[in-house]
Amino acid sequence: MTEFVIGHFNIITYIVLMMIGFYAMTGKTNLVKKLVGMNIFQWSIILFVVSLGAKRGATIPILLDDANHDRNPEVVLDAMQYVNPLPHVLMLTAIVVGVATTGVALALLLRIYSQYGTLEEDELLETIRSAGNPSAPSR
Amino acid sequence: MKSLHLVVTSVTGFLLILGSLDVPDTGDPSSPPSLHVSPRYIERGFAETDVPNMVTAVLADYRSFDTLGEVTVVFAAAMSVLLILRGGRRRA
Amino acid sequence: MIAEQQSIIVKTLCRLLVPFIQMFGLYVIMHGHSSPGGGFQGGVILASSFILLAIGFGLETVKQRFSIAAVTVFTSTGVLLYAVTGIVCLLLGANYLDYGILPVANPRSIGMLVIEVSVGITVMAAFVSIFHDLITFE
Amino acid sequence: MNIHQSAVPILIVAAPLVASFILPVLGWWKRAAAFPVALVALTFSFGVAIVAAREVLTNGPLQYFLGGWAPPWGIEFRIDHLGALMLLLLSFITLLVAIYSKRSISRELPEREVPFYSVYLLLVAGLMGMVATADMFNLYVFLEITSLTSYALVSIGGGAAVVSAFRYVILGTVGAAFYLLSVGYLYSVTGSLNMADLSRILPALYQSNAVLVAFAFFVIGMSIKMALFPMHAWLPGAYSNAPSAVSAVIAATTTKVAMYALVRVLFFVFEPRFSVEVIPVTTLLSWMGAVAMVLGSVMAIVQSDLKRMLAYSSVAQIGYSVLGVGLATTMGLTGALLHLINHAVIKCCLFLAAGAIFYKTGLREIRQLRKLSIKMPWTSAAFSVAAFSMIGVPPLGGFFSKLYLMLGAIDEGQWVFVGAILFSSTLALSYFVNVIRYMYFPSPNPDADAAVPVSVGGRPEENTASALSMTDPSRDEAPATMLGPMLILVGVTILLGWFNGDIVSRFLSPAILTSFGR
Repeated sequence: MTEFVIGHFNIITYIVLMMIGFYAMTGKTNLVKKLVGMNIFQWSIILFVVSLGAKRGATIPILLDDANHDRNPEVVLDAMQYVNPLPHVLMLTAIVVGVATTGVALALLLRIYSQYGTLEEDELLETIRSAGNPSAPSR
Repeated sequence: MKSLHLVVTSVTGFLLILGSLDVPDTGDPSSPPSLHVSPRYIERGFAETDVPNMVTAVLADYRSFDTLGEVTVVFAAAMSVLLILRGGRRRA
Repeated sequence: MIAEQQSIIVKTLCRLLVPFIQMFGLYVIMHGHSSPGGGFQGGVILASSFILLAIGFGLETVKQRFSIAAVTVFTSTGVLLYAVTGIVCLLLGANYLDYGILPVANPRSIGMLVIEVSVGITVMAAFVSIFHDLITFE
Repeated sequence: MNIHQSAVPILIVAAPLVASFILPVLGWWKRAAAFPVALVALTFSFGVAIVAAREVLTNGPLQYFLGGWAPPWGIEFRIDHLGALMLLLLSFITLLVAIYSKRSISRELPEREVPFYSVYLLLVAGLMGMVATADMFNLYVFLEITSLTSYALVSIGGGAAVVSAFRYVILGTVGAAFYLLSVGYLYSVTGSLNMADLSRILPALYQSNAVLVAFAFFVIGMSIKMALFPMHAWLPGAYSNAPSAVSAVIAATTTKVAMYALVRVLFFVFEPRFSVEVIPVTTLLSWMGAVAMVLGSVMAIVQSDLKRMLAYSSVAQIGYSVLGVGLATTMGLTGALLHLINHAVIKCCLFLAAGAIFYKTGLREIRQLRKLSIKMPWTSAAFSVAAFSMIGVPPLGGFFSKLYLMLGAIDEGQWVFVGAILFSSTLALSYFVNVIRYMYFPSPNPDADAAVPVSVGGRPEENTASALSMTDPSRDEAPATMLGPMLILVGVTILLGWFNGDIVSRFLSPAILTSFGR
């Protein structure tokens, strides 16, 4: 148990964060709070995947200037010396995707607010129902 | 309603903890991600791409199509926001 | 949404900061090969300089320097440059985005530089565009 | 089966991408250029998809290494028989909807054609990429391109569309994030992202908790994306509030591509025995499919809004396909995939018809469609044929896919599922016949129908004018650019019925056998 917690502290952290985000996303009625929850949720997953790249005793994946290869392209490096660059690349993309989704969601929130004057989900549904729109989203 | 969300959240968290039992320890140099695909990026990255920053080498060369997708997402977001907002009422 | 006239302190600080932020953004883009950084990071830093300018001096000042039509065109030229680089590789007989075929010295390094710059242009323009659209909507 | 290298896959994806990037520059110079450029790009994509299908049929699956890096280090595109068929379907439907959208978009979204077509092309590129790619993370990137653009396209429908779009954003992000989570877990125990590479490594790890959780989250994430019954909350609002052209394209493509991704990972990345024996997810899926079939149809019956009825019908049709996937037999999977294709074509046609009706009359309520067959005979006919195909009337495409599904269920001895398919089809008969009855044979007592208030949406002055004109129906058919795509799709559904044997033997069987044959 203790070994699991020590070895997987990153995973425990991300699961706690993810649960906070997931609860905010599904349980909160304010749309901005849902959006905040969505961001926490995405970022927790990004934390998880980035932490998969870690290697004990390794440095950042940029070639050291003072390494003995002297920048000779023929020398094969030791893979244990640098951390895994792949999760960093993947999560850079995921971060961009998260930012882009947030931008689009904010634009939608602006439109919703200018149209209905509220961002509370129950009030919104009430307004849409009372407007007699047959295609109001159901709960 | 609130309790349902709490239950769903807890079940998700429990499932994830369960799944994490088999995930290798943080920083374990013998974990599959450290041994399978990534060593080539580190060992041969500079020889193959001439770029000392391996993250850049993977980002812009080995997996550059992902990066094209990433920039496309940014472009899509800009166009989407333009589509959503700019047709409406606008100040000056 | 943004006050057209901020206090002198904010304006002076913006005036001082913006050139350095832009310089740093360019550095992050160009130096992505050998230090942490790259197109996306640098592009965001550049975009933040324009947003800071808009906060300090009002949106109109920024629009005079960087018109919104130009922002849209920049958004697509950057990503178009990326896609066209891939097509050039395809036309030269290699696979899509296989820079090794480019007829320059150190083709892979140069190809990646082109990519980073195009990512930087698009990200900068896209975030300025999103910011502008969000801020001017009412 | 030998795989060979070909540059065809990248061209299908790159054409709409590049066109989409060019559009803002061109549109800045001349706005009217947006539509022709989009059309050229989509036609090109369709042409290349035909070439790809021919190459796959003659030489076997195609493979392409992006950037020239061999997998698993680089990203790989792979098009097998099933992928070729999906690309053909997607490029064909998106091309037809683009032609259709010219008139409806210039009315519904004046001055916004440039961003609309740019986003539309990105959606197409995202869908094509999701089908073509053989890399788990690249699939995520394309999934997000598809999602982002669909959110934007749904939100421009006016009325409550923005609220539906926001709901779609939240649920869609949960789906995509669960997918990313599952990719992360798979990566943590395999170290690889390439599908073929994963399918080599995974069999040794089938008992690993991480793989089980990754699999569970993948299935949940994709179920949200394809709106499987308990996770369908985003679908009805999104489909019914979106602009008509957008409803047609989203209903016909996004859920289908998510289903394709599910099938691919379920049976080609994992072996069928994993999802059948190690965790009984296929049993669960088939039961959920059966529930979706019945409840979706029941919900469709009680709707008074035509597009909303079609949306709930989609929930039911997705249930059919998931039921077939859950049977996990050759026959069941054949039925599921054939139904997926039929449903895409038919639902596209139905939404196009609903959009044409709205375009000409401003009507959305089913009860207001009285005597539509006199006013718009071709649209009514197209709607009716497509509806009959969806119900499963014999010579049409929908009949054969349901037949395969029933045979698959009978083979397994699952009589409950046979009953569910028959029951759901009967319900489909009742809700479609209800619409067709109003179109062709309105009840003699018009007061009962006229009591319904004129629907909200569209321009008010048009609504009142058209409501008046409906009492005195004269022929007023939709323009040719809208009618043409509808009639072509009707033709395709008849052809799908006629050539169903060829499609199964030439496209579906080779793909399914690579997984179930071994």
